[in-house]
Amino acid sequence: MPDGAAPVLDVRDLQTVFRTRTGEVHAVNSVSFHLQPGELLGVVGESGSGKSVTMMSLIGLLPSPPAEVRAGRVEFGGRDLLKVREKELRALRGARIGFVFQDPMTSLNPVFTVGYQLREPLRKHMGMDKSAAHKRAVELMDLVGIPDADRRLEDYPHQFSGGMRQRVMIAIALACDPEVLIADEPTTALDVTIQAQILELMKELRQRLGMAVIWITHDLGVIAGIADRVIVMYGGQVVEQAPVKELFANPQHPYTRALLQTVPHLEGARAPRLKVIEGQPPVLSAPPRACPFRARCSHAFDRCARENPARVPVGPGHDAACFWDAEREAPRDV
Amino acid sequence: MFDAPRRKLVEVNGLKMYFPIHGGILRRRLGEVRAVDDVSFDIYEGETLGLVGESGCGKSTCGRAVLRLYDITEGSIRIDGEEIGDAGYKLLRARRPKMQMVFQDPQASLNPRMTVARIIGEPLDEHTALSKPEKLDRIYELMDAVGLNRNFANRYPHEFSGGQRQRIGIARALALNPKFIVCDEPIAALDVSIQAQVVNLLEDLQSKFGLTYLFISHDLSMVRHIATRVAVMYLGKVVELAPRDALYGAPMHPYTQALLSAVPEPDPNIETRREHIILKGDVPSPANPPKGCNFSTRCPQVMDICRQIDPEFREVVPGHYAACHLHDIQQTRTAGEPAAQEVSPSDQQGEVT
Amino acid sequence: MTDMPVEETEIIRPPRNQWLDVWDQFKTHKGALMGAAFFVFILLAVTIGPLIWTIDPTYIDIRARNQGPSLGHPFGTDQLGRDTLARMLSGGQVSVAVGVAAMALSLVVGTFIGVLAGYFRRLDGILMRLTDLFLALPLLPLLLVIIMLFRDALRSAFGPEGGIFILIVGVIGITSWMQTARIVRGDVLALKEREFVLAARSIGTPSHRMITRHVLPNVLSPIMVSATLGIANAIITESALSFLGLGFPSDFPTWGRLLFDSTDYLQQYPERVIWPGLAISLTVLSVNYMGDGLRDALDPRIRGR
Amino acid sequence: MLTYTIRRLLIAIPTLLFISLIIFLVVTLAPSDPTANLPLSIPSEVRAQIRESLGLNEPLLVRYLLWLRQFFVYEPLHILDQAFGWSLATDDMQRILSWQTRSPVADLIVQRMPQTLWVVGTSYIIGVLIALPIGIVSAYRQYSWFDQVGTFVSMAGFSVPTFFTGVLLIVIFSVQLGWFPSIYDTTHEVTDLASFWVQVKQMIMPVAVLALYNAAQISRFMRASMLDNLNQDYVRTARAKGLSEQVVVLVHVLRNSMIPVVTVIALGVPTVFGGAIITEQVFKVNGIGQLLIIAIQGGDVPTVQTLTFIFAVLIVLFNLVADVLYGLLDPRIRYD
Amino acid sequence: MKLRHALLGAAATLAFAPAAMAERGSDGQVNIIYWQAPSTMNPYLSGGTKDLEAASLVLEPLARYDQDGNMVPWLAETIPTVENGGVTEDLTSITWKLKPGLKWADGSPVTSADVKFSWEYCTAEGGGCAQSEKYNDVVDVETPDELTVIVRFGVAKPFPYGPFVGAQAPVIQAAQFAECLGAKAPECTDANFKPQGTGPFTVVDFRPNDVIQLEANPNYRDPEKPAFASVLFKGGGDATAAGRSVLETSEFDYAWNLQLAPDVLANMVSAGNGKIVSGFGTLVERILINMTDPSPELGDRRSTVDTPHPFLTDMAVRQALSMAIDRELLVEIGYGDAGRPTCNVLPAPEIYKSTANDGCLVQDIERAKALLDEAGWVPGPDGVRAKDGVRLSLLYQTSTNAVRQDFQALIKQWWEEIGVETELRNIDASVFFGGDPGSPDTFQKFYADVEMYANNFDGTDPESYMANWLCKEIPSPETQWQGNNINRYCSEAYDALVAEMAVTGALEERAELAKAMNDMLMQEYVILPLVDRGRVSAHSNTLGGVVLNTWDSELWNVADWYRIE
Repeated sequence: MPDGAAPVLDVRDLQTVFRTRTGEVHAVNSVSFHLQPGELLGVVGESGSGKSVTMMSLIGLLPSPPAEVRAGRVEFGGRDLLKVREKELRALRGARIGFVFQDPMTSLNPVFTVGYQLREPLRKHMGMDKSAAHKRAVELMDLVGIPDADRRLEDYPHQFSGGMRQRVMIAIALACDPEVLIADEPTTALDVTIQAQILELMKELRQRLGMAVIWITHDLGVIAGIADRVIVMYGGQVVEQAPVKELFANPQHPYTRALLQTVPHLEGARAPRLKVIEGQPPVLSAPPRACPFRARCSHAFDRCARENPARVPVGPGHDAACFWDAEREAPRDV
Repeated sequence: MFDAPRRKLVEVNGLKMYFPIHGGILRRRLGEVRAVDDVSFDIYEGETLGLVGESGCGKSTCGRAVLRLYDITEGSIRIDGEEIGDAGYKLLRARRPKMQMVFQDPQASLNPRMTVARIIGEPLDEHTALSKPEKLDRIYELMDAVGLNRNFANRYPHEFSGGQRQRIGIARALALNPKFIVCDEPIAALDVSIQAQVVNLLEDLQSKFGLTYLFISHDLSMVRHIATRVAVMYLGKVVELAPRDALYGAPMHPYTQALLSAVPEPDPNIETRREHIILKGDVPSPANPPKGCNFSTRCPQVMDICRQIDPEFREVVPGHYAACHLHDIQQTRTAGEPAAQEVSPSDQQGEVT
Repeated sequence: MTDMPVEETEIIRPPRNQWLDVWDQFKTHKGALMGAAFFVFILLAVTIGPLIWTIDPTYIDIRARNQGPSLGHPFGTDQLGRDTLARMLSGGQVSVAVGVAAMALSLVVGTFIGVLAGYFRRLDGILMRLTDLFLALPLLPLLLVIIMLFRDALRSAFGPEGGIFILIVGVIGITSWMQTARIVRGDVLALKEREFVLAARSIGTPSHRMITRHVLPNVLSPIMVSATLGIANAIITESALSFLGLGFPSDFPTWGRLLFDSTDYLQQYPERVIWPGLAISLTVLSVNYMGDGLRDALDPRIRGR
Repeated sequence: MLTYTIRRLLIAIPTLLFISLIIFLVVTLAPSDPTANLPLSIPSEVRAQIRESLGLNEPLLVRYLLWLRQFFVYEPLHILDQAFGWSLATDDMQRILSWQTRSPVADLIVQRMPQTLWVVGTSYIIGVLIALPIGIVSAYRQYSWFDQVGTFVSMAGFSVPTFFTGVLLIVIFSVQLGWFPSIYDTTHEVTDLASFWVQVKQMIMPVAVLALYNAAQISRFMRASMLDNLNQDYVRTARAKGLSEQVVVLVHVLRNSMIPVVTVIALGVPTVFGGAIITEQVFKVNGIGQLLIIAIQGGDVPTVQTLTFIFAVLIVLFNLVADVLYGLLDPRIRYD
Repeated sequence: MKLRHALLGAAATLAFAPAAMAERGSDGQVNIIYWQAPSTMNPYLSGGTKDLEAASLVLEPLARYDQDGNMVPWLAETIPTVENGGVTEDLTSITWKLKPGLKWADGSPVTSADVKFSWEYCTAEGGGCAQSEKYNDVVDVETPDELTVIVRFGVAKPFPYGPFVGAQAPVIQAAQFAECLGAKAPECTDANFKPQGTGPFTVVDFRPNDVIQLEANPNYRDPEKPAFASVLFKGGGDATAAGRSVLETSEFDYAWNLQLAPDVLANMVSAGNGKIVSGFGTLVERILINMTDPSPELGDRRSTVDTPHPFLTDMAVRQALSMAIDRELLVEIGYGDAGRPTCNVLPAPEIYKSTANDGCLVQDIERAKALLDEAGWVPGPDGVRAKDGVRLSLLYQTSTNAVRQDFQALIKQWWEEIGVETELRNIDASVFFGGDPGSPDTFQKFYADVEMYANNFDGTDPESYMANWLCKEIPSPETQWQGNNINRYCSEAYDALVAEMAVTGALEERAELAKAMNDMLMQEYVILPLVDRGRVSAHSNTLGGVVLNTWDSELWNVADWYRIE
């Protein structure tokens, strides 16, 4: 992908904190990444790694309180989204930035028809009247592969199967031709065969519509099949960033490496025993001043406990936040 | 791989679990949800039978029915030579120590108001007459076995992470030295890095205590890792059952093929060139299964006969069972020959037994 | 709620009773905390108060009737010269005792019925019809019948005050358990589907232990909330019974009785209405607030926030 | 839905018959006496004659069966006759007569319905109308000062006995200020604006007392229901679509939150018909509630029996209505 | 007082009646509030005071009592007496003459047939007439002409003024009630709610237990009366609210029977909108002493004559109980101007009033104690006196009513001072006064040691009232607990006096007999009279002509009421 093109979305040093009864939880710490036009950026990480919170923070979807975006810049369309007023954000949401959430069961309002929910953004952002919106809704349903659109628009979400519901969610997200689509674990709740359908649909839509997509998932297989570029998150920060093939072929961060080894494969030789990452992911009560992964890291050394590594370039378009150089089997010189 | 003459620990025959549907003014029985519809399989001592399928296919119900957590509609279940399909409450209670279960959601399967020690100790309370210190010793022993710090004994489940909770659940299942454990999606609710920990633990325990598992999962990669043999369920029926490598290497049933092809492989090089069989539509309702073969509505290789006659579940090659008319034809054509032609090209690297 | 506070890497936290968590959350609810403090104050006042303020609440000092607040009678006296403070204290004993006892009775009945109906499918229909029946029964005639049938027996067994106390508690209790039963039943139905109940079944835990060990502890939060509402409801009902002339004997002061007796004097001696009115309202209010706080505190979803 | 409704109605029949028997036993066995309110100067022989003339000498079962027949056969016929001028009922079809007034209980109920519906009904509607916005705002701004005040007021609403608030209002607004009448005039008819104003004035106090009580309860339900829904995923979806907060809360959340609240409101409707015993007494509204309490005090078994049974029917009926409403409002629920 | 004398007195009162002689209906509407709501307008179907008084606006008797208890002719020309020949010498028949020209509200004439019908109506089989006692011993009513009614009694009636006299036994229209005899009585709802009457008003709308609207009777015999064109008669609520609506908010003109604490009432009056009127009748609040043993262990025989009371049969105890009571204070606290202490169970009329027992007016705790000491009742360690293992421990019951509960508390304290343990119980009035033989709580069953309530008698003649304490009147399970001798007092001497009175015609002699009976009861302390209770009602300052009458309906002279501008 052309490195020179201006990113459609540029996030710098984002920091988000949750205030809870027991104190603050630092869910997102100094996260920076960018999204190129037309690319699909995969975001990988375990639950609690801050991947969803990051994306919600971008566009003011986190409930505040308890969430609070402390610092950072989110550049989109020439403006810093963290500084614009709620009203303008609202004009962006659903229009220029679309969302698809994990659980299509609960993410659709159960008491409104699918048609109503699909027409809502059209009428709000594109000022369509009811019949125009209806026409467009039918088109969208066709687009996401729901047959018999005219009739099914009058159905309620519970009358759809899980896969169909997720297609509806995608249709809603795509309603206003957004420049960016943020999909938060959109296939996690689905069965593999349905997941395959959705992934296929997604590929097709991207070809047709050409929007940029942020795809959050914990499933490395999905990432492998669909992403152009991947960022790996751990402990509220981005620990590695690389084009997809590069990442799988040449993972630099010990976490990424371990992660790739823990998952069993469907093909290839069957490992007699799975690799494990011992221990638990952290929950941070303060911005980390050390590497959040050090307790589970097999290469951790004294520096990891003193300093939180910054991301450094380790290859073409590839950077990682680690003091250990895996190739040289020695500490990195940064 | 299987040298000694193996003993069947679990024999399930013609198991049916129907849930009635009532309706109408007088709430008459209108029909039933055929959650498990005539399922038969055996599990040999010491092996792990993987049971895979999509949500709603009846695999969890099947697992629970095998442990007689439900009153089954029909069929026979023999565990360690004893029929429990129609056992009454007392007999069943006496047999419980032999067969245990590990549950999907470690959060939901632990009583939030009980301490770890009480949770692990509950089976001991019910089935042994151990004194308090003896019981505590046993609890500590179990906590050691599953890798839980003894200091955690007095804590409550909500203080633990998912993986640790699952360890508690496993310790509870082990308390009475069972022979057979049904693992009902034990890793589905866990993070990737934790899944491996739990699976390794299960494997370790199996070799240590000689356990037999029925491992229910929708994660085909993980089943490939852990199972000795694998059964695939679709809409209440087992459509294919085979030793692990035979199944993954040469799936016979079109559904198994589709299922396997749908699993994304965590390797962009392989993933981008893999052929995915995209099934059309959704699984039909088990309350109203299609006529003929249950898979006929979505099968890419459907034939006329499939819409008329429900294919028989039978041994196509030794040890490899399937329920598909495709193999009827093959058998009539090339009787006796192994049906290895069905193997797709990309599967050739798989180790075939 | 995902894995909660895990400091940095390893969870090393002292073993913690979950009631401490409940208490922690409860503390953050200011209203609930104040309510609890006030309720404790009331409890102390009515239990210990009479030991300190030793004027006999039934002692009639006819020369000192209808007095306003003074040093000798901080709350004044009533139309017979009885000390209002003393009557408030002993009246509070009865009112609070009625509240707590009636609540306890209605909870026991409600929980029992609710658990049975929710847990045993076969009993569900009949027990829920029973609940409907009780919901549709008229309270007053029922009260008269019960008084007729049981008063003498209870009086000879427990003495006059004890007898009517048991009667009133009984009547309020058995006419207010239905809501609890419905809520508990609903929760038990949901609970029955939870995996830990299935887990216990897989162990072979028999039904009665299943209920005591797994079901009851987990329906505790709705029960606790019902409990606080029940106390409030019972105190109000007792005062309404006094209004309808069916409460305690006249020389046996309760807040409801004091309030009712003094409404006639609202214009001349407003303070006489204010004391019992305030006592009832504030107690009920504090108990309600406690209930609110308890509901939040017992809800793990809220507690986690 | 229809079969469900029919089935529930069928189940209701035996339930109600059983309830009627229980009510009958309770009311009959209660130790009250229709002659209790007579002056003591009336000798006991005369009282015995009076009781005999009321049919109190018949065995219990006979009286119960007679009542059943009167309620389910004779009364409907008489009511049809009255309504359409037919003559279905014959002379020997004795209506249910009140022992106190010796007039048909049905007539008494019909006579009292208007004031009860006016006062209790209005207060219920007003209570609901106040409760909904309070509940919505309290939930949306949970723990804000509005929420705190709303919580306090609503809790105070049901923690102060109505016999106290009622008298307090009378002393302030009737005695001291002289704004509103302390006695409700049931004969007042609204014919023009002036008389409507008179009606409003006499309704204000009882309605206020009851509305406060109703609003208190319903606003708590509304708040809880809103809170349940505000954290749902679909709310996030609605926000992600760029909808304004107003639309998110008042369209998406409210629509879902209203489902349980509407059923709660429906469940409360029988209490409207039941009247408000204490409030009616305090303000002399003399509606259904007062009819019941006077009948109980006067040992008027037919009136008590008939009234309580009608309440029972209404309760059972509105239970059903609530369930059906739930099914209608929530597209996910399907009864069959 | 001779009856002739009484007549003169009545005429005098009428002469002083309001001077505002306007035309009929010129004064608009009068609003009357009764805190007990009338449930019927037919006094024969309900004996309740509220119903009788509401009915008295419409229905009238041949004669009634005035505010002093004198009999005055109403629909009759004169009061028949032996002297004027209206009553036969053998006291077995009485002849009434109707005023000529009387009309029912519908314009039809009032005849003797209507009078006779009224008797037939009340005595018809199965009608459950509440006033049938008024027609006791009547064997026939003859109507020789349109205006003459002869009532014949089966026995000599020294007091023949039961039938057709007073608010309890008015004349009803034969034409209207002809089809309503006996068992059919309750079916005539329309007639029962809107009876045709001769009174000053006629019913427009009757809402049972709620409100009655009446308008002036166009055919009322006095063309200038009533001054009011209409009456709004509201019922329901409580005495406080009723008093408030007249005295404080002026919504109503007349409020009935304000049984309120004296200071509450005084406070209302101080608002200056109205005044209270009071009068005394025969109503006495009394404590009855149970001469039989009510202890539950006795099962069926409790409170029956088979089981004498363990200690209340000791007169010293009864006397001590009486002495310990300060009746003055009770009046002050409970009734104020509406009561006066009394030592007689028969406090009025004047002629019957005994003065022999007035010593009871002074409370004497010390003497009461001494009395008990003398009788051998010595205080135990807990202060409760006992003798031979019998403790002086009482159960004291009454109906639920604020004043009665105050009395209970006071008396309990006094009794405990003299060493008598007292337990209080109050019972809902509908149960207490209800005759349900199944209930343990009726005043007749008397499952208590002492009980308190008020009683009186209709009209001015105490004969039947004093007959209450006959031995044969003792309630027992055999009589379904019916009977008026609630004390279970039994004395041959007393029974003899009752029998003598039944055959004595002369007023003075009758008075002496009644007094003797009263004194007998008082001096044996089987009844402890407490308060002679008057009737207190209130009317607004703008209502004139109110004359409170405790011997008849309070609304007896409503025709004379008028508006003061």
